[in-house]
Parts: sequence; structure tokens; C-alpha cells
Amino acid sequence: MDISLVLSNVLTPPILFFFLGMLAVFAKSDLEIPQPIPKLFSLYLLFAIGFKGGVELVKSGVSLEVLLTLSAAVLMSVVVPIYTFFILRRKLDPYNAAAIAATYGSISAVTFITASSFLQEIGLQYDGYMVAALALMESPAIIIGLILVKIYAAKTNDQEFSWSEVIREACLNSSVFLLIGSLVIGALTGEHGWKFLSPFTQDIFYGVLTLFLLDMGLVAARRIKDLQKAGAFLISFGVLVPILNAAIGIAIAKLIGLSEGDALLFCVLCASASYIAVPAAMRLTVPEANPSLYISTALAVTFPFNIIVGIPLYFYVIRLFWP
Amino acid sequence: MDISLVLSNVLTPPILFFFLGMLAVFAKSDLEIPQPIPKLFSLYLLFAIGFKGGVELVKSGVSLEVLLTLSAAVLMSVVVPIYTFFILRRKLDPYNAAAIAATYGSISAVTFITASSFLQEIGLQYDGYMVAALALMESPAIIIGLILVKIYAAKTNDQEFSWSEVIREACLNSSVFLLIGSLVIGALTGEHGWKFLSPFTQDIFYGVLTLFLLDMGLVAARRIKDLQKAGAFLISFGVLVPILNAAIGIAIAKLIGLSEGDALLFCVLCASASYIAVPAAMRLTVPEANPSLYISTALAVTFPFNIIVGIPLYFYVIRLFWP
Amino acid sequence: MDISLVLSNVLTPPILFFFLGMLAVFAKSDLEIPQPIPKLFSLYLLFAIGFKGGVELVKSGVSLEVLLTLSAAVLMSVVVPIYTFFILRRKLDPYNAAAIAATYGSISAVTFITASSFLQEIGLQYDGYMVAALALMESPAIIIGLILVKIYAAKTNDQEFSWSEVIREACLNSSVFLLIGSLVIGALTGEHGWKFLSPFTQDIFYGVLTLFLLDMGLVAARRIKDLQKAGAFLISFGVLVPILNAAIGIAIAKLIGLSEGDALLFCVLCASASYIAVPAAMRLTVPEANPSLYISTALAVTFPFNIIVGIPLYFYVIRLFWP
Amino acid sequence: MTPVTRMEIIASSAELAKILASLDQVGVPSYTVVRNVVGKGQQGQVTDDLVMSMLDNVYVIAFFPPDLTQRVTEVVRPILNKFGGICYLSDATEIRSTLRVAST
Amino acid sequence: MTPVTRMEIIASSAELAKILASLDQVGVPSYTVVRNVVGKGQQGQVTDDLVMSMLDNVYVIAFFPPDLTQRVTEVVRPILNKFGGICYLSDATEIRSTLRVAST
Amino acid sequence: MTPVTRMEIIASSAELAKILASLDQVGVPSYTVVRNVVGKGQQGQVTDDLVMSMLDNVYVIAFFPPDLTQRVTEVVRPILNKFGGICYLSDATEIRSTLRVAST
Ligand SMILES: Nc1ncnc2c1ncn2[C@@H]1O[C@H](COP(=O)(O)O)[C@@H](O)[C@H]1O
Ligand SMILES: Nc1ncnc2c1ncn2[C@@H]1O[C@H](COP(=O)(O)O)[C@@H](O)[C@H]1O
Ligand SMILES: Nc1ncnc2c1ncn2[C@@H]1O[C@H](COP(=O)(O)O)[C@@H](O)[C@H]1O
Ligand code: NA
Ligand code: NA
Ligand code: NA
Repeated sequence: MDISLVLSNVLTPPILFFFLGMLAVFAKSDLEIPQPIPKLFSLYLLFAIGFKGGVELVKSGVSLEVLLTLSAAVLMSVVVPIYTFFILRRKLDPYNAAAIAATYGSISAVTFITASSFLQEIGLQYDGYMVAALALMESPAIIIGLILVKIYAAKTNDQEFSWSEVIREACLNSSVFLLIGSLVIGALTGEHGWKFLSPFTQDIFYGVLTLFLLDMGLVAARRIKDLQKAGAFLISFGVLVPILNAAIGIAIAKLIGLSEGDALLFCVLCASASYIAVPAAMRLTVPEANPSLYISTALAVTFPFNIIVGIPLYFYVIRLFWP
Repeated sequence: MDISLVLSNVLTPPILFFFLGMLAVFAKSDLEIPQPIPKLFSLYLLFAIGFKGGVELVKSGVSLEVLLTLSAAVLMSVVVPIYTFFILRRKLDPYNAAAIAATYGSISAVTFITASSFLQEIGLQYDGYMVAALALMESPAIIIGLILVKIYAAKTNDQEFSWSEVIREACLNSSVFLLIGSLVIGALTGEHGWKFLSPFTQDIFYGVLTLFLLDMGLVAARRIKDLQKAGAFLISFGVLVPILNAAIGIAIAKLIGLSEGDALLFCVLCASASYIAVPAAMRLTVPEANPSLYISTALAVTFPFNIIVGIPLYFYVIRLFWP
Repeated sequence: MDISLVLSNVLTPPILFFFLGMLAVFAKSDLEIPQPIPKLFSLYLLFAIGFKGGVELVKSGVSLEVLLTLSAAVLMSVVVPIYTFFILRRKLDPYNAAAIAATYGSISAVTFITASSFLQEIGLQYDGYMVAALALMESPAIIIGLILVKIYAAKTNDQEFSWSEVIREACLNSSVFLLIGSLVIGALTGEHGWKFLSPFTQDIFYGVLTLFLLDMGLVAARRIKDLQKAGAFLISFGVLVPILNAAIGIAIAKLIGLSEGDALLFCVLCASASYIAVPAAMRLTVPEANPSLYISTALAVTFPFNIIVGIPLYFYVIRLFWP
Repeated sequence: MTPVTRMEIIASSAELAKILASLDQVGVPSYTVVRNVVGKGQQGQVTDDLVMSMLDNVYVIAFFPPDLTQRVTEVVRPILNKFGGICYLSDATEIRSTLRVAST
Repeated sequence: MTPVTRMEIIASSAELAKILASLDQVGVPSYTVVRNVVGKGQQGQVTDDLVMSMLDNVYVIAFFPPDLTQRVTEVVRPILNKFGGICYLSDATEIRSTLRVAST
Repeated sequence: MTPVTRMEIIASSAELAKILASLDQVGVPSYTVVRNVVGKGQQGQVTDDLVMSMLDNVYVIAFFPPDLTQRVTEVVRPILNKFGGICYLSDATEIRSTLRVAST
């Protein structure tokens, strides 16, 4: 594998600031980014990526390729939690297995954004509708996770299980809502809206992403001590399952005939795990599961793996198979 | 009335994100923008609009037109609370009547900013000194409100009523202070300051406004249930009085001979009601009035009405009467 | 001294907004910028200045001039606390004397940034490696301050004095850490990173600085009443010592052969006093000293003096001596 | 100087709406909420460094007449069964201000 | 282990300065303030979703010697007359740290 | 309805880690932390308007069995010697929720 590819990913400000954040924790610096500053960054990123996606979706139109990609995305977010559940059940109780499975079926918006910055830096195009795929992959995984709990965990306590609440939580949690809302508004206002908003949503985007990754580095490093609880099984899970999912993702992308850029984004969606939306939903609907397990595996193992090694690795493989 | 005019106002990112915010509340999404993020946006908007106004005021100079406009603005902020007070007294006690009257005599900076974005989008000029009118209309309304309380409410309790405190609160509350301060600094530093600040105060302005309106949508929708307490009287008041004030505003603008753009801004100032500065002042000086009445009428009725229907409606009327 | 020079410094948005902040406090306006908004600004400024410094450092390379400047910077941050300690001891106990001495040996990043904006406005170049000097001057002063305490204060209580903790606090406190981290990343990513980050780190920099100085004005004015405790001795100290240090700084700059721009930045580093990093470190390591003394002298006397009078004054002197 | 019961609840912010509704329902319409508190309990550490604030705690304080204590306890207890959280009671004395400016 | 009185005041943030000045005046120079709390009371719901923070509450806690109780009560009560707000007392025990590093 | 001791500590945020470690060590593993509180005490006014938050206070609340009181006090007291800060105890009653969903 081309080492310069890894370097050209690692030697970018966002990734280096992620390391700086981790280093701050390990070196016991008192650097911290207090709430709600990270929340502001994250609102901004979802808003900007959604809006841009909408504007470009309307430019490119809805072709067969688009429909195929979106269906494949939803399919992956259904299949991944099911197969990973059975892997996880070998070591974990059904609650924790289902919660972690849902996490990996869903996606990490920041991983996606980092991959799109990577493409931008190496000067490769990608399509706006990939953001729609991003938005569509959050909810199904949550619902599948809960169905798994319903089937495999004999609930003994009298907690009623409200499906309407579950669906609402899955489809209306703030990330999904803001992302889809911005996408729709981007599509409605098109080029005209873009002209007015792009100095905000486009020009300073990379800078906000960089600061946000500094915070993610701080947060991920603080979670690393939780990994002891997770143990070797979950740590290997957090590296191997993304690679497997990325491989499936690349195969699907090839089948549909996506461009190199879109293929990278698609496989990054498959490979990434949610550490925001799904944990919030799981905390509400499967309180029996241990949050430190599903958050720290996704955040302290899979997220760094994907943004540091995964993105250039998957791209290297794509380069091999694309003409 | 030209439907495309309404659409060209409604189909802009700021208005659509306002709707998205309302939708989030109605759909029970957990989307929220925690403090002090909205406060940051609001500081930024006042800072940017004031600074720009100052720079342009000094460019255009202080003509007779400017003086006439500013006098008319102050006059409206004195007259409106007086006449609305007597309308409101028919249903409400003097405390609440005076507080609501003051609210409508004052202005909403965000409505003004939205109207100026509307003008910018349809490519119409407006003058910088309109920001001075904006700044001048906050304080008189507060003072008139308190004079009305003093005259019509037989205060029985021994609370002393400190005029110096009232004037300070009216003239030095944070919005007025920041707006006037930025205006003066804009005038002092002129083109030179503009060159350095405009990437911040101009280029990303529209984006910050959009995110702020997302928050305003959330807040306005949460206030809607308070409207039950307000009842049909206050709801109609919140729609009809702005229309009436806008009509008076348009007539004055015609008399003075303002341009179309300035006429729109002037009538939007007359039509809008304060939901930040005046409520804060009233809470301090007329604690007998019920904040949920004056805040929710201004915020959940008049504000959405103005930014969605009012701005294009008033503009349509102006188009009819201007050559 | 050329009065237009003072005016061209004072009549800039950052300085005028600093005055506006002070005015808000004196006029008892309720304007305030709640935490963590100022923290966001300060993170941003350190990030942006560090990153830019790194990019330019790598462009210019490490020459003898660079090494001489950095050594002189470290030397000043060692010498200043020692000589000022003996001045301060005439009126203060060793704890307070050492804490204030450390404060003046260290630097104020915002004063540095204001000086670099001043240069930018009058169109004068300065070199990126000056940011490295900024970063190197924070820690030594803290360590010297603690050594002075160790030597001159007979510690009677059994508090153990952990040197490893002291060094960590001196070298890894959040400002130093973020500044050096951003500098290194700027150097690593160079022009390529700059292209993507500069709309964020460069274009809106001046605007964020302006808003931050508004907050600094608020904070400094609130501290002014603390100056009563400090008394005439500390107030004169807060004006005279910066002038003396600036003079030494200018002499050194002349000796090394720095350009006019770099000379101004170097002497501003010598003249400024820390009100963030060092106070935090002193609060932790010399709890016997009174924070209101060292914070208010640095913040309410030296900081305003430097940014209003000092910068143009020092520059005037530099102009006299440079060809 | 009336004696009252002081109740403190610390629970996941996800349960805030439910807790306040229950208090209302049994006749405790007044309360104070401190948000974004963190802590450690049986369920482990609660921090708020993640972006979505779903995972932090709220601290609810309510003062009410002692005779309500049992009903309040009954209604709060089951809510804490799901996500954990704690509830403590203590005694306090109320300083009523004699004259309240009528607001409506 | 000295017995002390624990006073809790929850009131509009607009009154904070006045409350702290009164405490000072009657000899209670030490207190803690938790800002941005929200709640519900006789005056209705207090939220902080509006931009200007004038409308939220503050939570003031002060511990002081029991014999001050009456004077403190007298001075706090009238302040709460204007905007509402509450004040409760309870008993507590102070754990004084024996050795305080002299600061000035 | 078990009787418990309620401990409140208000101290510089710089000491938070040390305080929590000490509580843990003597068998008080549960607590709640309200950050960014401000106040005034023997060491003077504490505000949080400076950029780095090193200078504000934290408010730690912990409930524990009364028989731990002495050990807890002993371990907390010396920490407060350095930067000041206060510690008060009072009595409270615990409302244990009978059924806790086992999480691990
Ligand atoms: N004994 C205690 N004292 C103070 N706070 C507690 C205590 N036990 C639990 N908490 C708080 O309540 C939250 C939930 O508790 P738990 O359900 O036991 O995990 C914790 O995160 C703490 O903030
Ligand atoms: N019984 C109570 N228990 C706890 N907090 C209360 C209580 N009553 C009032 N409060 C708080 O005090 C504020 C003002 O109360 P009031 O003047 O009754 O509206 C409310 O917004 C609540 O935050
Ligand atoms: N009597 C008291 N009542 C409430 N809070 C206090 C009291 N004394 C001190 N504090 C708080 O504890 C902090 C440190 O206290 P001290 O060490 O006395 O300066 C102060 O800043 C206050 O927030
Ligand atoms: Na995935
Ligand atoms: Na008006
Ligand atoms: Na210095």
C-alpha cells in the first residue's frame, strides 16, 4: 500500500489536530473545549453538509444510480446490525450485543465528513446525494437493534415498550432531523441559496472540522481507559468489523458502478459506527445495556481507526479495482 | 398579490430554517440549540448590522432625509404604545396592557435583518442609516410603557419607582448598547475598518442569520402553547396591529420620499414587536405584568407573521405606490 | 510623538470595541458575553495564530536570526521575573511578589495579536517565527516564579512541592499546549494546509479578535475596582515595568538586527504580562498569593496600557532608531 | 416559618420531562432544575463531553408540604427504576415573603 | 463540627446583586451561586431559551451561624416580594478545615 | 427510607479530581458535581469571567451512610487546607427505588 497515501491523509490539519487532542489527554494538559462549543461545531457541520448535499442532489437529479445507492445504504444499515449481533452474542448478553450492533449498523457523520475532506484535498469529485445515504443510515440500525432486543431478550420487567416512541427517537433524533432538514432546504433553495450561504457553509467548513476533531481527540482519548472494560474481544471487533463492512461496501459500490469518490464515501458509511445518535437512542430505549461499552468501542477504537488508517486503506483498495 | 414574491421570500434558507425549527418542536424531535449559542449568534448579528450601518451612515452623510426618517422612527415608537395601550385596556389590566404596548412600540432586530436579507436577495439597495432608526426605536417605547403604568395603574405597594433606573434600563440594555456602540465604531473607522472586518461581519452574516432563525423557530414554536392563555383577542392583536403599523409606516415613508428599500425597512420597524430588549426591561420594571403574555404574542404570533407574510406583503404594497 | 500613530492604532475596531466593553461596565449596561463564548474566541485565536506562525516558520526556515530571537525571548522571560521580584519585595510578601513577577515575565497572547493586527493595518511585514517566541515565553517565567518562592519564602506548612507537577503545569497548560501544537501542525502541513484553513484562520480572524476585545474590555473594567487593593505602588509598577521591558526589548531587537515589524512584536512580548496562563498556574502552585493582585494589575493596568498607548509608543521609538 | 420537605432528585436528563410531570400530578407544581450536572453512581460515571447532551444528569430540587411526602415518593420511585438516579428527602423551613405582588 | 444554618434562595437573576448585597450587609459574607437554573413556581415557568438571560433564575446557597438567622430572613424577605422567588432554611454541620493557609 | 448523611463541598475546580479520588478511596463512590459555580468566601470573590476556567468553583454533593461520616471528613479536610473551600453535613432520608434494572 502506498505509504504516501496514508501520509497525505494523516498530514492534514484535521487528523493532526485529532492527534493533538489525544496527546493533550495523555500528557495531562488541561486543554478542554467545554460544552456547548462542541455542540455548536456539530450543529454547524451537520447543517453545512446537509445543505451542500441538498444543493448538489438537485443539480445532479435522481437517477437510477442514486436510487440504487440509497437502497444499498438502507440495506447495509439493516444487515450489519443483524450479522454483528450474532458475533457479539458469543461474548455478550443480548442487551449489550444489540446496542453495539445498532451502533455499527449506523454511521458516523464526522468520519464521512473527514473522508469528503480527504477527497477534496486530493482533488477528487463526489456526489451530493451521498449525504442522503448518510441521513438514511441512522434510523434503520436503531430500529433493528430494538427488534433484536425484543426477540432475544426475555424482558421480565414491566417496562412498556412503546414502538411509536422508538420510531420517533430513531427518525427524529436531532442529528437525523437537522441533516435531513438541511438537505431538503438545500434542495429547495438550490444555487440561489448556495450563493448566499456558501461563505458560511463552505469556506470556513474545513476550519470548523479541524477544531471539532481536536475536541474528538480529547474525547476519544478520555474514553480509552474504558476500553479495559471492553476487553480484547471488543477491541478487535472495533477494528475487524469496519474492515469487513468496508470490503462489502466496496463490492457493492463496484456493482452499482459508483465513481471512485462516491465509492470511498459509501464504504466509509458502511465501515463507520455511530457514537452520537445511536448511543443517545440506546440509552433511552435499552437502558439495560452499558453505555461505556458501546460508546467507547465506537469512539475510541473504530473512529480513530477509520479516520487514520481506514480512509487511506479503503481508498487504496478502491484504486486497485477501479479502472 | 404576486405569489412569486411570497415564494421568493419563503423559499430562502433563513425562513425555511425557521420553519424547520418549528417543525422540530411539533414533531417532538430533540433538536435544541443550548445557551449561550443563540446568545453568541445574537451578539454577532447586532455587532455586524450595527457596524455596517455605521460605515454606510458615514458614507452617505446626514441629510435632511436622514433626520426626517430618524424623527419619524422615534415618533412611531412613542405613538404606537400610546394608541395600542387603549386598545389593550379593553381586555387587560393596565400592567399587562402597558407591557404589551411597549413591546409593539419597540422593534425586533431579527425581523429587520430578515427584511434586509430579503432586499439583498432581490437585489435592492437600502441605506445604512436605517440601522440608526432601528437603534433609536427601542428605548422610547419602554419609557412610554412605564409612564402609562405610572398614570393608569394606582400603585398600592410601597415599591419605589426609580426613574434613573428606568432610563438606564431603557437606554443601556445590552441590545441597544451593542447596536449603537457598533454603529458609532463603524462610523469612526469607516472604509478602513470595513476592509478588515467585512469577511467576518458581511460574508458569513447570512449563514449565522440562518442558524439563528433555526433557533428562533424552536423558541417560537415552544411558546405557541402559551397562546392559549393569550386568547383570541391577543392573537388577532398580534396580526392586525403590525399590519396597521406597517400601513402607517408606508405612508410616512412615502411622505418623506424614501426609496423602496428604505421604505420596506422602515415599515418593518413599525410593524415589528420586541421579544428581547423590551421583555427584559418590563420584567424588571413592571413585575406585575405576565411575561408569558407579552413574550408569546410578540414571538409566536407577530414575529412569524412578519417574516413569513408581512415582509412580502408590505413590499407588494410599496411596489404599488412607488413609481 | 506622532499623534496620528496613536490615532491609527486607537481608531481601529479592536481597540474601539475594547473601549466599548469598558464603557458598558462603567455605564452599568447589562451587556455581557457569557462563558464559554470568550473561551471559544480564545481557543480560536490561539489556534489561528499558532497555525499561521507554523506555516510561515517553515517558509522562512530556521536562520541564525531566528535562533537568536528565540534565545533572547527565553532569556527575557527568565530575567524579567528575577529583577521585578526584588522591586516587588519592597512592598509585598514573597508569595505575592513572586506571583506578580512571573506574570510580567510571561506574555499576553492578545496583546501580541493586537500588535500584529496593528502591523497588518499599517501594511508592515513580520515573521512567522515570532509566534514561536510567544510560545516559548510562557513557561520559563512560571518556573522562575516558583523557584523564587522556594528560595525566599520559608514554607512552614507541610504541603509537598511537586516539581514534576510544576513543570507539567508550566509547559502543558492549555494556552501553551494549543499554541505550540498549532504551530507544529502549521509547520507540518505548510502551504497545503494553509490553502484549506485560511478562510477560517485568516479571513475572519480580525472579526473574532474584535469581539474578543469587546469581552476583554468588559472583564478589565470589572477588575478596575480591585485596583484599590493593589494601590499606587502596583499601578505604577503596571505602567512603568512594561515601558522598561519594552525598552530592553527594543535594544535587543536592534542588536539582533530584527526588522521593524519583528522588533515591535518582540518588544510587545517583553512588555506584556500574562493574565490567563500564569494566573492559572500561580493559583495552583502558590495558593498563598492573592489572585486579585496579580490578575488585576496585569489585566486592568498593563493590558489596556499596552494595547492603547504602548503599541504606538513602542512603534514610534522603533521608527526613530531603525533606518 | 412553615416546616416543609425538601426533595432532591438526580437523574438522567432523559427523564426530566417525566419527573416534572409526575411532580405536577401529585400536587408539587414548584421546583427548580439545575441542568448539565455530572456525577457517578451505580450506573457508572456520567460525563457531558459527548456532543448530544442526552447523557448528562439533571438535579431537581422541590420543596413541598410534609404531608405530600408519601405520594411524591410513590410517583418518583418507579421513574428512577429505569435509568437509575437518586432521590433524597430532608427537612427545611420555609421563609414565606408576606406580600407577593399579584401578577395576574 | 459547628452547627450552622443553611439558607437556599432561588430567585430571578435580576435580583442577584441585591440579594448578595443584603447578605453582606447583615454579616453573611460567604455564599455560592449556581447560575442559569430554571424552574416553576407561583410566577409560572422560567426557561432560558430566550436570548437575553434576564429571565432565568439563580440558586444561592449560604451557610452561616444560627444566631444570624433572624436578621438574614428579615433582609431577604422584602427582596422576594417584587419578583417572587423562594427562601428555605435547614440545619447543617460545618467541617472546618483546621489549618488554612493564610492568603493575605 | 434509610437515613443518610448529605455532604456538600464547594471548592476550587482545581481540586475536583483530588476530592473525588478521596471520596472514592474511603468508600463513597457516588456523587454529583455542579460545575462553574461562583461565590465568595474567606479567599475572596470567585468569578468565572476569565477565559481559562481554572478559577471557578465546583459544588459536589454526596449522600452516604452515616457511619462513613468520620472517615469522609478526615479525608476531605486536608484538601480544603490548600485552596480553601467548605464542607457541610446534614441529614437526609434516602428513597431507594426498589427495583433497579441490572445494567451489568
Ligand atoms: N450517593 C449519591 N450522592 C450524590 N449523587 C449521587 C449519588 N448516587 C447517585 N448520584 C447521582 O445520580 C446519578 C445516577 O445515579 P445511579 O443511578 O446510581 O447511577 C449519578 O450519575 C450521580 O450524579
Ligand atoms: N417549592 C419550590 N421548590 C423548588 N423551587 C421552587 C419552589 N417554588 C419556587 N421555586 C423556584 O423559585 C422560582 C421563583 O418562584 P416563584 O416566585 O414562586 O415563581 C421558580 O421559578 C423556581 O425555580
Ligand atoms: N458560608 C458559605 N456559604 C456558602 N458558600 C460558601 C461559604 N463559604 C465559602 N463558600 C464557597 O466556597 C468557596 C471557597 O470558600 P473560601 O475558601 O472560604 O474562600 C467560595 O468561593 C464560595 O463559593
Ligand atoms: Na456503519
Ligand atoms: Na414596532
Ligand atoms: Na513580558
